[in-house]
Amino acid sequence: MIQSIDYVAIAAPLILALVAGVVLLLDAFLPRRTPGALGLVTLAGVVAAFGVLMAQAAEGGRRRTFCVPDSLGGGGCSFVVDRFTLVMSGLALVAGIVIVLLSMAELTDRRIPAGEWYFLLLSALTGAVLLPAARDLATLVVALEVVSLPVFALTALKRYDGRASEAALKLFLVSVVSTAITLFGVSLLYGLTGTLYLERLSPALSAGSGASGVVSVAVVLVLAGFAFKVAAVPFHFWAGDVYQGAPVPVAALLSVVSKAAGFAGLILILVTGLRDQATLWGPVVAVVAAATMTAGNVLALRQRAALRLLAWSSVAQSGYILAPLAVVGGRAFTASMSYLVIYAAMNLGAFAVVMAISRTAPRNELDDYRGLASRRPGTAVALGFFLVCLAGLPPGLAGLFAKVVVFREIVEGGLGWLAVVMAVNTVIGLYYYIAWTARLFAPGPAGASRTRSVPVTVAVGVAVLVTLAFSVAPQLVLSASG
Amino acid sequence: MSWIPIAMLAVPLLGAAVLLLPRFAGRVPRGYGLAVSGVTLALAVAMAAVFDYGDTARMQFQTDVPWIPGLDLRFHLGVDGISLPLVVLTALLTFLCFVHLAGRPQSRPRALAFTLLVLETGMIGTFLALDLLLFFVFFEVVLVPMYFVIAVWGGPERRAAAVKFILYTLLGSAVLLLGLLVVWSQAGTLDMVALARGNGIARSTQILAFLAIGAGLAVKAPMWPLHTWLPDAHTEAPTVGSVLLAGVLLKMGTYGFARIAIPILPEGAATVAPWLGAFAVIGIIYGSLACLAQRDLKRMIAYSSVGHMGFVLLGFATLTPVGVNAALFGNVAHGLITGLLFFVAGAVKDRYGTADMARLGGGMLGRLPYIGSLLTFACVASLGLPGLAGFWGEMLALFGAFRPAAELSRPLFLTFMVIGGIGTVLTAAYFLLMLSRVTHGRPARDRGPAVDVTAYELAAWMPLVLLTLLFGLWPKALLAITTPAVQAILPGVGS
Amino acid sequence: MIVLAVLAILLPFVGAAAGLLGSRVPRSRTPARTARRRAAWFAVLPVAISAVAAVWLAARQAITGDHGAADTVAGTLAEIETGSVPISVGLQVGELSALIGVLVTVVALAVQVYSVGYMRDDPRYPSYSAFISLFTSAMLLVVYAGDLIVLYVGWEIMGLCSYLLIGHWWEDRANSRAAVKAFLVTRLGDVGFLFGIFTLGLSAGSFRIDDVLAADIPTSTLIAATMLLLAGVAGKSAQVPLHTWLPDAMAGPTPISALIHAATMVAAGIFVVARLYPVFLAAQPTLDVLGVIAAVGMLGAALSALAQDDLKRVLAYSTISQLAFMAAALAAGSDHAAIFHLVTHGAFKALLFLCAGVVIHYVGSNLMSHMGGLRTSLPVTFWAMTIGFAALAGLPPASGFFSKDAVIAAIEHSRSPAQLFLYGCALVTVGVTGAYSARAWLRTFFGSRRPVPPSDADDHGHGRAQHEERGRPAVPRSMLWPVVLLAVPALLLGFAGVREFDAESAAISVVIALLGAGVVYSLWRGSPAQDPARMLGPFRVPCERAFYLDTVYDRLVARPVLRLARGVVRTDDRVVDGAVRGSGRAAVGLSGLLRLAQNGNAQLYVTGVLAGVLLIAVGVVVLA
Amino acid sequence: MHVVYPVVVSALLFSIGVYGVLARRNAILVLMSVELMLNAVNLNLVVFDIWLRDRLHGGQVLTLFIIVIAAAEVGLGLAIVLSVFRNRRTIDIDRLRDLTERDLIGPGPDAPVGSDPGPDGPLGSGPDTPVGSGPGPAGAPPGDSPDPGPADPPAPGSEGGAVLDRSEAG
Repeated sequence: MIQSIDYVAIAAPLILALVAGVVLLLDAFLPRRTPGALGLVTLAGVVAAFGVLMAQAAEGGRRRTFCVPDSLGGGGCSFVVDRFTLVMSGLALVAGIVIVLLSMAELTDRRIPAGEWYFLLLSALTGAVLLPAARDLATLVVALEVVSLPVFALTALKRYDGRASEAALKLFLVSVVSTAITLFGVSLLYGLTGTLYLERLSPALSAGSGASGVVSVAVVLVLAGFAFKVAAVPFHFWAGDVYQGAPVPVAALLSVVSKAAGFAGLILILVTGLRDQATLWGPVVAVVAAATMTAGNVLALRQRAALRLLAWSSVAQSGYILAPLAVVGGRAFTASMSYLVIYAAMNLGAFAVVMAISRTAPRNELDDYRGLASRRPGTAVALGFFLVCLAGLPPGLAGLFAKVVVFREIVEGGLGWLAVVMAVNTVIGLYYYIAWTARLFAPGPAGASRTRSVPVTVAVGVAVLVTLAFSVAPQLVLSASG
Repeated sequence: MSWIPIAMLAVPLLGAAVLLLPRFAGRVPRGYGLAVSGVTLALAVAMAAVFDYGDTARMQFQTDVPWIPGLDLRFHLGVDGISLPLVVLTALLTFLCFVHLAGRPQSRPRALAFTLLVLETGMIGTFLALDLLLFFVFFEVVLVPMYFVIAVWGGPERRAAAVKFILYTLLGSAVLLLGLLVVWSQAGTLDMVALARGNGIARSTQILAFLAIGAGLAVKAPMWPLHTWLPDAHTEAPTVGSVLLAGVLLKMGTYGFARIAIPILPEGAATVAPWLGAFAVIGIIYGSLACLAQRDLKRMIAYSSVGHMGFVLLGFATLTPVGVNAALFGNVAHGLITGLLFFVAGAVKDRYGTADMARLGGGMLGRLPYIGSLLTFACVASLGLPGLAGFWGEMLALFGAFRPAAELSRPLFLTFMVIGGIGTVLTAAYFLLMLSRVTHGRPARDRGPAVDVTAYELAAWMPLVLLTLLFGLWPKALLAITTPAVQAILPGVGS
Repeated sequence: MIVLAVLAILLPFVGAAAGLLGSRVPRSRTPARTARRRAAWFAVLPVAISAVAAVWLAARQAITGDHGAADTVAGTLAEIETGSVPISVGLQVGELSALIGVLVTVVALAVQVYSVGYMRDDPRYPSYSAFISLFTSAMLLVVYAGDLIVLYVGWEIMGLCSYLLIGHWWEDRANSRAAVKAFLVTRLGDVGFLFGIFTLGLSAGSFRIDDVLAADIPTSTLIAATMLLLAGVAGKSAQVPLHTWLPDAMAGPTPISALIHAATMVAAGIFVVARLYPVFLAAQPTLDVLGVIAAVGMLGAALSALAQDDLKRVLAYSTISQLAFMAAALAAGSDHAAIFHLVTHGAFKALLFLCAGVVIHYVGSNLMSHMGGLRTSLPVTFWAMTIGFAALAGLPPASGFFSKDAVIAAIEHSRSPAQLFLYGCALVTVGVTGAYSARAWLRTFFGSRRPVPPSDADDHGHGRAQHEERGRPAVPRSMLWPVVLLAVPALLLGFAGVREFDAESAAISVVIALLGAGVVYSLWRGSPAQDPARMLGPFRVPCERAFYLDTVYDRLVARPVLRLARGVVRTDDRVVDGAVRGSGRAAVGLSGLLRLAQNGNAQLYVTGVLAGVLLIAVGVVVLA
Repeated sequence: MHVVYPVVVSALLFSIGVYGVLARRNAILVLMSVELMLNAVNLNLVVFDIWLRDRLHGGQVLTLFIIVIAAAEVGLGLAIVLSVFRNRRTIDIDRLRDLTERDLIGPGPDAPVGSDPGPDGPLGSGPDTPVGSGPGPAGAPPGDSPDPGPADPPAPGSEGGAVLDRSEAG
């Protein structure tokens, strides 16, 4: 049985995978170990993949491949490129560009093996690009693992640092348990429906007379792995420890790329796969969203370490992103996508600045940011902007509009209580964001700033530009995801 | 498409942006903020000059371009008789704040000028916006700058006060947003002008939306019992912060009632109005009583704002043209008078090093005769003496309560009116007692001579004094602008 | 013609502004003397012109009034839309207004001239005279107002001026307190007054006085409106129960007592009732209430006056008592008598106060126990004050005799249900008035001189004595001229009402007044050094303390309010703000709770994950 | 054979895995328990595939993938465990508690603006009650201490590479 494969459709993940291999080879065979060169190759690969995506977007048409031949009943395709795929993959790739830039700064001390690093990074990106295109459970699960496994390794790659290893182990344990739960759910779903294709799941479940209890359990279990990725309650425990222990670029990867992949999977399963079971999962998602945003914000409230704070804040932001998914029916999930895209921009910006600071202050506590405005005004203003964006206040209009979009969907969906919970959470969130921002502009020690890292500066610049663009014209995001 | 409103927003914003340029690092020209806000004020005055007073109910100087189609958000600006006075007031107060700063430079002048200019953009934008979401955006713009004004240039307890301010008001804003979104989801448009013409929202939804919007605005106003952020913020804020906070920021809340809550949700307003009125009069009495027992001058003025805003809210609650007129008049008057009060209180604090009445001692009229006299003037104006601006807002609000809109219970509002009347006596009581304590008596002997009012201070205060007199003696100057507009937003009500 | 009225109002206003702002310009280079002289010109000249204008208006009234037609001058500057009943900014000068206008301007002029001398050494003379000008302007606004709201504006500004002037010597805390009290008590009444205006205005659909008088308003509404107005009247005209501020207000400079707290401002209440008299006539219950208030007030105040030692307080209580007479006349249905008494009272009470001012200025103390035997050293004052006391006691041929007779006659002929009570009180009051007049007259001018203890001079002389040489200062001419000038109308004004003279009631009242005076005289003859007030026996102390009303108010109003205020502050901190802070603490507490789970143990995390999944799954199965 | 029996077996297997994950302190044993859970899934998939007579044999295909995933996970997991052991000389997961909330509670309250001491509450002035993570094991150092293990020289790339190669093979 020979299938024709649409290589244009799978070009982006393909390029990433190939470049990953190339990087590994280069690392092995190049005479001098030049992390910079490897970084540039990686960057080129990611940019190329992004270019492919842009081309596909410009072309506009849907592409599908790995379809079931008509001789076997037809109907399902495993790999589909549509607007959703393009947005989510594009998000992962742009985030990838920033993360590669951050990595270039991280890898300067040569204690981390650069070849492996970039290889793993590219692998994770491959998974993240693949995942939104997946339309059957097997591909979805494999893509999810392709995102996850390299991240464990990346976290542990600072082999000399016990904290990194510890973080990796924690991440790994929670992840594999979640994956196991998801797989168990997948097996149950398969048993209930007899298919792995998302599009067929919902009709099959509706048609099947199977016990509703089993269906419910299966749905809940399936969501586990993705909930782990987005760090939703009760899968959020790992976030603080892992973000703190992992290298900053990996934390950024976890908070953006990995999270985007998780949300892509969630949206695919919920909106495509379990479309007609919305009454079943809607309330669950709503409760989880409320719990997630509350837990994240409350935990972030008294943090003193920048990365931990960002960890819990990104948990809280996950809650906001989850909230529209709880709305039954309609296209509320586009609000989640919009929020995710804007969130990615501002959160990456924050991580980029944190990366810049971590080079001078390894402990990276909030007090290290005191007086940043007088030492490095540009960086301070940028971080202030990102934090205010995350808080959702002007001048961070991007964050504000993102929240408005989400609020709108919730209100229109009739989930008033969730809107109120989210409103309260916005306030709690503001507390720690503004406290951090205030530190930036407080009088502080006037130490000389060390030499700046060009890649980090570029990364911050990219994030600022993108976030500003989203602030002035959020329509960019809204029309792309809507 | 009119360029004036856009220019009014662009000038301070660009002015702030220019300050970000590295060449301004460390040294900012002294008159910079003054110049930028002066240009803005000139634009505001020009707008007021060109404004067609024959048709104040119509939106003038309209600009309407789509901004975010995905959110249905349009960049829709415009001015009518309701917003024009507030726009001019905002521009004026900001300008006067810069005049004040020119005479009394603060630390980090560049940052302060930047913050104040951004603040001005937000404040003016709030009064110009004719799109619900745009209004909300501008409404939010002021939060962060004001936070920094308090947190960086404030008093010893500034941090807690600033945090309380921003969290509390953000909570209000978030609730407000929910209400706006309910309106949007039900009516399908964000355009205030269109919404005010009638929108067919069901009564129960209107009540819900009014509650949410009202609560959000009430935090900003502030209405009892949502006021506790205000005294702390005022006490700790620097003079310019207090002036803008009292003079403009509080007005954004009450303006929202006139612009959004009442015209767009008339049935909701009619249902909730008795409660609004009740909270308003409780606020009047409560604020006055709280003032009576205050020890800190600035804190007392802050609580007096609670009382005065109670009158404004009472005016709105009557849902009559005269009541809404009263509220709008009260808004402007309170902005002028309380702005002046905070200027003077700040000057007192600068000279005595404290605003604690017990430590101020007495005899200010002997030690600082001009400042003492101006304090007396401001207090007398604030307690609602006829002939000064504060009177008309209070009087008309009570008059509105005397005969509220037909759908409201008259006995209830008569009760409100009587309580409000007692409130005016209490208001007079605390102001006069404060004056008696602070300005009268013999000055403590151990204090050396102090610098009385400076030229900069006079320049910053005199416009407020003159306008207070003008609007007090000739209320028509304001009422003629607001009345047609108010009658337009309350169709079929009143005589 | 209306221009004259406008001019009369605006000139003092401009004068006030000029006096406040202009007398010390430029600030650094103007010596105090120059400032004083300038301020004196700013003060006297506009009021003089106003007086001329007022007299002109009145004269024209008198002439055209004879022709019967068009006897009011009116003009409206603008209509102010409020969204409901419009406010018409307009003036209207009728017969009554013209008359009172003359009274106001003449007394004000006299006081301004008098003050030039009296306040010779006061460094704050410019502001003082400016406030008097402002007051004159405001009072004229009340008098000439054609619209109730305009009237109210003037009404309140008068209150402010009263506050500022009572508190003129603010170094002394007692003055400050008196000023605050005066403002607050009148303000309390004014709230009712404002509500009364609302009632009238809304019922008539207009705030214009003419429209209100012409409107057909239901009686019940009228009763409510007039009762409310009465509150303001009681406050301003110092009637029971809102009279307590007036005696304290004597803390102000004596000319102020003469101008504001005797002749003009306190008469405003009576004036307003007279101005709106048709409305009051249609509301008989209100007039009855007014009658009872007046009856209680006149007698109580007269008794209090009898027991006071402070000369100015005697005059203050007598003012309350006399104002009650006017109110009684109004209650009895005769606004003519009331206004007649108002005018004569304005003249003779101003005279009395100015004379008292001379005496106080001379002696350096307010207390009669420090005076005595001044007949020889202050002859002009003695004669002028004799005229004043005669008028006060209602002895012929002084003006008070005629006006008081008119009032008594009006009460006698009234058909009010409270008539008998009122009449009885009035007659007793006449007797008591005679008594306290005689007492004050005798104690001040006769007998032997009593020295002033030095400390008392400081306390009661309000600092003026410090500027003087020890000893008797000379009385400046500018103080005597107004005294002489006012003595003329105080003596002769009564003959204007001779046409309505009622001989029978006049005889009765003169007899009673003489009786009262005689008792005092006989007591005084018995022992000139002792106070004749001892005849009150055990009642003396209650009378002197004005029947403890101040204490009652303090206990019932002031202290509870202050206690309440402290309670509110506590509540605000603990409950209202406590809830806010509590929610903050709750969030922090929750944070601590959630952090317990973040103890770094991966196994706990996994347990949490599994437990969470189990919980959700069970929840979904059970609830779905 | 009725489908219930193998499904029950698989559920039991999964439960045993869960128990192992929860009960075992040793990281390797935990890894093995996870393997048990994955195998329960595999069993399920295969059984359902047969039972449903799936023409596409989705279940079996997925099973193959899961086997590969499991292998990769184990490989990677062991590498991480090794790394942990090198750094910490222990693989008891409940003793790996360097990263926790507790070390973040400093002696003083936060003070973002100025150096003024202010209590740390979001809405005002609540007293800052430090909430620890309970009575943790005494061994856990409160601060960001240097690694307790011997200073680890930069490992030669080959070793890491080897580990990673295996993971990549999955």
